[in-house]
Amino acid sequence: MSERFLELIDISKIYPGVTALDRVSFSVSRGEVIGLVGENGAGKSTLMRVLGGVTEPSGGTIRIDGVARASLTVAEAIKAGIAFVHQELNLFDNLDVAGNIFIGREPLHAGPLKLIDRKRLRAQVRPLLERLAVDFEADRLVAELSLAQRQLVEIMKALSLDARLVIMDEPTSSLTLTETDRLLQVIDGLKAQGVSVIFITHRLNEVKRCADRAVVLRDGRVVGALAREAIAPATLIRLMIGRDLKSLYIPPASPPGDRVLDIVEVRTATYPDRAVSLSVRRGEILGLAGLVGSGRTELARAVFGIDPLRGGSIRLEGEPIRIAEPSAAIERGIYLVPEDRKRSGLLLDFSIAENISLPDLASYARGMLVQTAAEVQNARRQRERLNIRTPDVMTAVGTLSGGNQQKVVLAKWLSMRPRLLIFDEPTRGIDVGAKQDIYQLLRRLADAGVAILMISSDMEEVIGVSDRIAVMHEGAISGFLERNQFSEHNVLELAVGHTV
Amino acid sequence: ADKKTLAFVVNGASDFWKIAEAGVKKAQGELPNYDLQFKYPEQAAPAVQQRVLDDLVAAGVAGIMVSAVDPKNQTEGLNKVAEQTLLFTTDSDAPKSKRVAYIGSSNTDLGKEAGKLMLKALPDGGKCVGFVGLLGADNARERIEGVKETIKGSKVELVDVRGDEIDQTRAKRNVEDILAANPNVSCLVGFYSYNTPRIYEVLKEAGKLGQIKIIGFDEDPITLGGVKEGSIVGTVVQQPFEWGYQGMKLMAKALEGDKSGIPANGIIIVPGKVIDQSNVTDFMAQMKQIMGK
Amino acid sequence: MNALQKKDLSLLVLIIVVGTVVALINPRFLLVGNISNTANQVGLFGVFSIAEAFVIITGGIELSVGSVIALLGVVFIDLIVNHGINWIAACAFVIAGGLAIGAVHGLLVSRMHIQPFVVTLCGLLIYRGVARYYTEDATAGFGFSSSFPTLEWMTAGRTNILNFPLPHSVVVLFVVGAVAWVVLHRSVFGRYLYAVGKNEEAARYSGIRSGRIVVSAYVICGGLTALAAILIAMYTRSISPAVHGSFYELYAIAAAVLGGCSLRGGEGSIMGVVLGTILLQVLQNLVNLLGIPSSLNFAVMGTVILIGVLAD
Amino acid sequence: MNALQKKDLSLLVLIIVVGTVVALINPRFLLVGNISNTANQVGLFGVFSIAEAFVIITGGIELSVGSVIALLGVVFIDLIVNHGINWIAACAFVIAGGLAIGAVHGLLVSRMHIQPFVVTLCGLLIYRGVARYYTEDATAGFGFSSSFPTLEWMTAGRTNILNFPLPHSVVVLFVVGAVAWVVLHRSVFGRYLYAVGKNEEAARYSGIRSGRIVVSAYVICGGLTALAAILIAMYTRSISPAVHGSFYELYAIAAAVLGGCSLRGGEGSIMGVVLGTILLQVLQNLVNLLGIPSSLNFAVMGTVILIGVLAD
Ligand SMILES: Nc1ncnc2c1ncn2[C@@H]1O[C@H](COP(=O)(O)OP(=O)(O)OP(=O)(O)O)[C@@H](O)[C@H]1O
Ligand SMILES: Nc1ncnc2c1ncn2[C@@H]1O[C@H](COP(=O)(O)OP(=O)(O)OP(=O)(O)O)[C@@H](O)[C@H]1O
Ligand SMILES: [Mg+2]
Ligand SMILES: [Mg+2]
Repeated sequence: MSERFLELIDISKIYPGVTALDRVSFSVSRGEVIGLVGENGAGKSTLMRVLGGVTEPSGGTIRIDGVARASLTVAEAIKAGIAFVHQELNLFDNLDVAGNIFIGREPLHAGPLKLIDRKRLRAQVRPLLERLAVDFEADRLVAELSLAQRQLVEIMKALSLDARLVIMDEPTSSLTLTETDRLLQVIDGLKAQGVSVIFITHRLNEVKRCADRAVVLRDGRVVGALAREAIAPATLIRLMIGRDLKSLYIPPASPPGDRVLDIVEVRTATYPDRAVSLSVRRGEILGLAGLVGSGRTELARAVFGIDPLRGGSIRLEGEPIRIAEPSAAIERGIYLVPEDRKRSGLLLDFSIAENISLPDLASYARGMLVQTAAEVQNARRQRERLNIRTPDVMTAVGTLSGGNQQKVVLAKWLSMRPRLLIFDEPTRGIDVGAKQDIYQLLRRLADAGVAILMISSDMEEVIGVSDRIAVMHEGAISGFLERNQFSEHNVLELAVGHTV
Repeated sequence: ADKKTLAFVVNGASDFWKIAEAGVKKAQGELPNYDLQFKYPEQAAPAVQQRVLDDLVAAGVAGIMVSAVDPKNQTEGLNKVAEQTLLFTTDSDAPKSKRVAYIGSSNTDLGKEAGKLMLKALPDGGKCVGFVGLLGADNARERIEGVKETIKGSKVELVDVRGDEIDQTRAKRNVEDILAANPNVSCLVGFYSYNTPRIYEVLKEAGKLGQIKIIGFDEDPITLGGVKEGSIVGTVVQQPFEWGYQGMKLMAKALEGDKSGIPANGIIIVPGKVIDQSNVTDFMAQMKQIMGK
Repeated sequence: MNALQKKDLSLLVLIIVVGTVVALINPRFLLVGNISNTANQVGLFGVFSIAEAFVIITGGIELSVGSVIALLGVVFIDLIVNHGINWIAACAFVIAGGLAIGAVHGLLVSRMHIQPFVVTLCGLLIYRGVARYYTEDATAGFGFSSSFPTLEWMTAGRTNILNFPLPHSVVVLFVVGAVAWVVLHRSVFGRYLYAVGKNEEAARYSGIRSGRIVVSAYVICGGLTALAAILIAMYTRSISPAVHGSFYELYAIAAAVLGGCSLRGGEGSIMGVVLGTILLQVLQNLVNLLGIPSSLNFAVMGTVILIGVLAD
Repeated sequence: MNALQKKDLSLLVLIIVVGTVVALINPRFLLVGNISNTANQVGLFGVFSIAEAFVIITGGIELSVGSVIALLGVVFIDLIVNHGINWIAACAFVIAGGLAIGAVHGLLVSRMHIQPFVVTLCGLLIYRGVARYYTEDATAGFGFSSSFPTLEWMTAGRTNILNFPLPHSVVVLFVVGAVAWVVLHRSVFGRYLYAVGKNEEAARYSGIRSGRIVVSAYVICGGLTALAAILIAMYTRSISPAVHGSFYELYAIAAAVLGGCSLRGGEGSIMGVVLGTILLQVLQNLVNLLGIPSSLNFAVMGTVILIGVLAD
């Protein structure tokens, strides 16, 4: 436990206008599990990117096995035994699962031609699939996997490396409880083998469960380190945001009103012989829980007009409607915050202001011409409201930290007048303090008469925020829970297809 | 009984060959026992043309008259054709091949005619610039050579020839640029049929018609109009109508065993004509009649 | 947007450097007549380069520009010369044709989900073939005597402004460019074009009807190409359907890419495209003015572009 | 890979349908001689289409294929005919030239970060210009008398196999295709090509030296193009530098795209590219055989491709 093989000394990283890291020092010992926490934009990912050789630090020293250097390349990092699960997924859609996991390290046939030994590749992938007990095959194209499944592929990729240090940047942000449990077990296993793990998460319970040490970053500086025994969510939160948090659940101001959305016997592509029926009421927050791949995202996509319905109908305030395009949904006040912000939520090269105004651009225009001043003004308002960390709303969204990007996605819809908001993993990658703000916001929206359908894999969030929970299992609703029935146990039972 | 087929294969699509086609049509009227075809390869490339020839041989034609794209290097391919059918060449000869006869004009001679026009137009000498589509093409080289040979030793000079890749926009643009670059140029020569009209237009727009002499080749309507108007000194034309007409009739005769029309060396030259203001009206009337318009 | 403006600036610098060098070697480069001629070419080529840019910005490509210019040019001359149709009607007809071609391309790309490269490559082949078949490979021209003074003045004429004979094609380009600038850089539609080009999925999730946007881009491209076809037909006054306008799509794409458009979509500015066109035309001019052998024309063009991009 | 195989299959079906229709109208289509001629064309065009595919799979594009074929062809003939160099040495020299050109393109793309379209467009212009200047625009050819029986037999000859005169260009294509198939679909390098083409950032994060991969793709492309240049020079036996090989890059890109390559990179199969080449050549053959006016040649080709893609 004592052998400190990796040390970061006074690492700084300065971006134009932003000091992402300010003389951070940090060390890793063999077999140590470090929980790295901090608010959105605190610099966690940047620090890890420096370690992974992806980002060149502006100053400081990296010492590996006693050898000091100013920066690393990816190849050097890999050679030093550092494996990295990036916060934003970096997979090859055109390759299959096995190909992605072993990219760069394919087992070869003998001979100078460097032909891939496909048999051995399969054999090497199998134990990994079993280790995480995933529900897809090694030869599935990654393009066909859901976000959570892709996340699992990323994790397997890092696990396959035989690394000394595995860095996981928010690996659980789209996983449900079951996969998260399994992952935490895997981390315990790594630790037993003497592998070190740095684990970034906004779900503080996970830190408590697995970390030997918790390091807290704030504004690019280390503001505290807690030993195993001292780790408690409340303490972490205080260090992170400098104040305490109240309980999650905020009761509604008034009982729910009329039904806003009725989903009647809707069928989707993956589960064409299963139908989903549910309704959301005005002023209600309906949580939608389920395991990875249970079909929640597909349902949301169907309602929002991304995918065609395979059957059934949708009614808005009692009127049957046909939604062939997202634009039709938006016109009717149905908005969707997608789970994959990089692919579907944001234009990474566009500025914050331009992203926020995009769905409602006409209202920022005089005649046909966009009034930039109006866009900027609104973007600034949203920045204050959601506490988006950026000096300038004209910067490209791609340069924001993950959590702040998520806030921009929310800001897009909050600038408009929703009737029904569908949130698919709304707080994916958002820090605890900001989460609290968002929950309050959800409640305020609901109280103002908006119906909210919140898909979430975060158990705490589902139980803490919803007024009612619907649970999906393999493409169908396996049950509803009222507030008095809420419990982790009940949600899980329904999620695996049992009844309660 | 099946009629025998004779084919006229050209080197690429152009208006020039429309006149030859009219000649072939006239011959068809006089050769009821033959089926006369006129073929354009879709690109002016030897490989493409060779494929058309091979396909015709496979289809069993009795005789082929061809304007080879690249006669020097197509000799072998032409011989393959000549072994199986009666082969005439036209427009540009392949003297080393086993073709039976060549019917056409000599581009060098045409160039010489143009050179004479230049000497006549510029008795006091002057600088000339030429314009052409493909500088490297045989017909362009021979015409330019002919011009240079004739004006050698005189005060008339051909200082430059600009190519344009058969792009009309660039053809016109080249004329504009040359006027800008050489203010003292005194005559412009259009070596391809479309070059002369472009020269005419640019000079017209610049108000320099008459000041700068124009000498052309071929029978574009605008060229003829300019000659008639007096702003183009003259144009040297070939007689493709005669190639088509006489060539087809000679082929038919040769197939029937009468080779009297073919000289010993196999070369039948149909001389070019110089069209100037004196004969342009007659020529235009003649063209109109030939083309049936 | 900032990066783009910097790109425009460095392109401008390159043009000025090339221009200065040429002017030092041959001062006639700066003659009013020469500048006016070059400007005229810029006008002709600029219009369809802007057309191309609209499609490239949505992440597509339009390869049939040259063939469309040939086909519509032939039709235009035929309508006026052989069918005696009023030139205003002929212009309207040709532009309608361009818009229709654009609409077909756009629908094939967005509805049938065929790659833009394939759709427009087929267009390149088909329109050229139809143009050649339509005229039986004969050159279509206005002939010697026929004249349409108003049409000619409007399209190919020049007006003296402060002693500079301003070609009307430049006026057309200026108007087209100004409108395109406003549309692309200031309007809602323009923003949508960039959004669809950058990330179609995210654009769709924001409620943009990406299909419509793509179709509109091709329709605009078709219409502007038709306009260019008329201008070019009036400039050359004669069209050999087999070669007229061939390779012009490469010119257009080159101008757009030089001007900062990325073939991956979502990038590019009108100013850049116009500057790209200017550079290409100055290079053409330079070859003739410096008396470089015509055979080296292309080589000079390629070398200067490469040096310019490298120096950037 | 599954989706790709389905694509290959539907392309094969299209080829068979077109072939059957042509054979029904004109049975001479099935003559041994005709099939052998068409196969020969497939051999010639297939080699550089595969070359192009390597670059397209990495998300690039190579526009200078036609110009390289002209330049290297001219050099090849010149070396043999005018400098009396042994043909083996000449072949080696030309292929080395192709590899060098590819390396330059690759380095400009990956080191200098210039868009592939720009780099290879400059290449298109420069090599064509150099070829023309080198020969002073004159046609380079073997002339009548000169003959190199071994070289000719190897490159342009045919061997009777089961009464079918198999063109040696087909043999070359078969070997090239087989090697390319193994490299692309079975080797680590091939895997990296697809990875870099799809997501260069992720490739870098995985420790793949994407720069090297990109350079290698262009080098392979250059080498194969040089090989094609030799085959084509021996087939035409004469090269007019101004037009030889022009538009061949479009053929190559079309074959690759028809065969399932996406210009966005990361997709495509060797089988598909070969099938794409076959389709294009059968279409050319069809126009001649069915006596369709040659002016409509392009139109027919475009229409069939479009119908094929639509039916897919
Ligand atoms: N490429 C970049 N250009 C400019 N600024 C950047 C860039 N990458 C990161 N930043 C800034 O650096 C700061 C730290 O970002 P980082 O991604 O490390 O945060 P984080 O702690 O991982 O946050 P989160 O929990 O939201 O993922 C942020 O303010 C971010 O905007
Ligand atoms: N883009 C896609 N292409 C093909 N299949 C997909 C795609 N996205 C999801 N799927 C498949 O559809 C099924 C349902 O996935 P969905 O994303 O709806 O589940 P979910 O309940 O949202 O779970 P999670 O997002 O946590 O994985 C999964 O089996 C998944 O593999
Ligand atoms: Mg982060
Ligand atoms: Mg989901």
